[in-house]
Amino acid sequence: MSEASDWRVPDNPTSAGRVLHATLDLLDRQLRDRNGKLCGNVDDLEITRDEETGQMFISAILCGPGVLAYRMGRRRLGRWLEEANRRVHDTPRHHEPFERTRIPIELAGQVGPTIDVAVDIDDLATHDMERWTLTHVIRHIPGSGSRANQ
Amino acid sequence: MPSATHPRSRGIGHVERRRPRRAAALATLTIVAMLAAGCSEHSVGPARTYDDYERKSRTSAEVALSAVETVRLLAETSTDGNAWGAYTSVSLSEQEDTLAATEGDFASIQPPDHRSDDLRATLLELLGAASDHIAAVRIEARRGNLGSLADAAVPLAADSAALQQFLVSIER
Amino acid sequence: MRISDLLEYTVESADGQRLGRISDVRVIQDGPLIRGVQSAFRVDALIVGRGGLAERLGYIRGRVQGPWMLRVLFSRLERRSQVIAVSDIDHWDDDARVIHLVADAHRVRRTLET
Amino acid sequence: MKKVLGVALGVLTAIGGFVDMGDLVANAETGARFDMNLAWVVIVGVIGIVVYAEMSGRVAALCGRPVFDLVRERLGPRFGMANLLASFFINMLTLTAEIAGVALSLSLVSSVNYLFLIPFVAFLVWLVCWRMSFVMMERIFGLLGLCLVVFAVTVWKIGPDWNQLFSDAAHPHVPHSETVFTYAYFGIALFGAAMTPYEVFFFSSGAVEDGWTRKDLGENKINVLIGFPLGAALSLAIMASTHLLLAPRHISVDQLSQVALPVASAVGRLGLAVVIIGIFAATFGAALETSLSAGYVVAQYLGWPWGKHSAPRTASRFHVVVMMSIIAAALFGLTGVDPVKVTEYSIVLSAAALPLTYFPILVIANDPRYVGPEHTNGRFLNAVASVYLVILVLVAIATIPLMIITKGGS
Repeated sequence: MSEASDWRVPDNPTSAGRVLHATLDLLDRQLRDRNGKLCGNVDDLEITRDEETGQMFISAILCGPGVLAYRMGRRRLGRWLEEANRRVHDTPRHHEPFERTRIPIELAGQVGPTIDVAVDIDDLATHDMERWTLTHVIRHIPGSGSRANQ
Repeated sequence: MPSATHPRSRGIGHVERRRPRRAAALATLTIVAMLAAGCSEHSVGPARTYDDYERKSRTSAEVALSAVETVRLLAETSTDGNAWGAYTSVSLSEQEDTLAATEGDFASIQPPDHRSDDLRATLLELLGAASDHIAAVRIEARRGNLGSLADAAVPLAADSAALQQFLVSIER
Repeated sequence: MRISDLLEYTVESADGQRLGRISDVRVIQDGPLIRGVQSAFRVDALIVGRGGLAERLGYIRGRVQGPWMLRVLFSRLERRSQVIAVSDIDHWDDDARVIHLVADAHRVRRTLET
Repeated sequence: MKKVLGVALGVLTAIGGFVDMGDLVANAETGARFDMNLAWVVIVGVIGIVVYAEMSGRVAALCGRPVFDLVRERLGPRFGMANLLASFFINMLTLTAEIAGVALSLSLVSSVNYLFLIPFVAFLVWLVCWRMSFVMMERIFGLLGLCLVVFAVTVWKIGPDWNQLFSDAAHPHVPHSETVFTYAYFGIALFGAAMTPYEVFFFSSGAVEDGWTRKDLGENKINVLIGFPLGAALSLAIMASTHLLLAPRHISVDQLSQVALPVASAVGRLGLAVVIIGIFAATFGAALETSLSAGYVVAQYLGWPWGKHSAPRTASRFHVVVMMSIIAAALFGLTGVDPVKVTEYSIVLSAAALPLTYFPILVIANDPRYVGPEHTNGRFLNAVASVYLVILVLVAIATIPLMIITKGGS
């Protein structure tokens, strides 16, 4: 195989779209909810494979307890954590049509140093512990509700 | 139709790479253990040879000399009215404790031979004298007699000279 | 499937030659983000081989230029990786976690200069 | 005019905030033990922190991402986690040392045993983290830290032969009574004290909290370029004071109170008062920075809401981590560990962990997608930063073996 004929797959794709590399541009990015609140990182990505055409798409951003453990090779621990969190906390408030550790990719906005997602932080599993520490610890300490003295 | 393939439907026993993790854990444990050993008081190992014992006695003498000289400087400073009571008495106690710890540590090292016995006797005598004299300064300071600390510290000059001479003698 | 699962697959050519593990995927973001339309983030190629670290740090296709020392180091590393078009995949062996390519698959060696 | 005042205030804060327990201990110890033979390390260290702090400030201003966020992004979750564990652990040691330092400085005016003061100090540190605004906290302790200028006054009062002093510092050698290993070990301690990683965690997170933008880049540069070197000059004054007054008397520094002794001796009662206020402010300020850093690194790695700009209610997990860290550090301090030893280990281990933190900063400061094509590092800056990266790696490799060989510098 000659070197020249190798170039059938252009390294610079012909389509006009933006080129992203999943590990560089998407994984581990900071997520912000629709109000600009920090709501976790991109812990993993869901890939959907079309068995007939062979095409693949990124279909969702995954984040929340257990997802990172799964990605780091702790498969069983990760699944257990996800399941446990689902059982303990799964009380959807707004009946959003998505799982609480799964943000459908179409809800993602511009990909930059942060990724904005059109969801409410309260609907994400990443926020469960935050709420727990708030109601069980922080709220009981005087001065938790106001801004620091200027 | 596109279909999401679920990881669960393909139960694959994959190989986890554990080796680096274990190495990292081991390294961490080592560091923590070393710190635990280091942060608790200066550990004194056994001395197997005379040279070893001599080195340990030098370290002890150096610490003692530092304590004696610190107390002399403190006494001088206080007498000149350059420090207040709390500072002086807290600092004196610290030096007294340091010297006591050094004395105790050194006394507990088993001398390996008869030559070491002489070294041990000489140094312990010096350390004992220094301890007594530092205690005298501390007592005076606690009584609030800051102005007379320099007088109380006079005997320490001899201790300092003796310790320096000791250090020179084992240098040879 | 999660991308962390995909990154555990190795790629083999039709004649059984092992090309390496998948270290990254290249994604084309084309078309508007419309609810229900999944083509927005299309996986267009697999990056195979040991260039993963260079990828993650951004030393790809000259995006991150400096410092010189790191660029030289990582572009060398990056050159050891290959780009494989998704369209060149023949079939997936999900039990052994191997992706088999079609017979006339064409691979591109990555270079920083292009 | 107001702008100038703001900049001046920033610089003064940077000077006062530069010195912490690690710098106090490391400089006083080496001055008494190695004379001025390790002064060059302080200079090398401060250039390093200037270079990397400027980069982290610029990145924070231009893309709003603090350092530990980038650590995970660039090193990946595994190395990121390793860095998190190492940094958090070292940060806890530093926090313990700072809290003990505050307690020790208070014991020198109250003659209460410092162990009794630790719970009180820990509570105070938490209270400030909980209630005081970021800017106010930085200003108060930074400006009070300027009291440490009294070390420079001390050196001037002693009236040394200046030519001799500078020539000693310019012609370093290993003293006869020391080995190459102890020399290197204390060199690393000084280096680690100057370049402690929590400084960039705090610096970059602070820049994000203060809402820095492109407009603040100039101020960032001035703060770092003027403030840090002057802070380092204070460190050198500490070193010179113990070199001039304690070394000739064969005094080695193993208590915090001894650091103040040259000042009392040369400047007198007022000097002693000023230096103790300075030590109090420097250690208290650093205790705040390290306890917040504990929260910053964990929250930024995991993507939690963080920061003390808004009410604690909006960043509850962050505040829980800060609180738990303070409690843990206080408990560790209460076990009676030697505060000076804890300080030594914290700065030496900091030196070992430096590359993990500084490497991602260097990469991001070169990435146009983060800082924009016109604000990536220049050639000269990159050359300097690369040299430092190599130094950091070498130091990291040498640290643990040296620690074992010298038995922790004894």
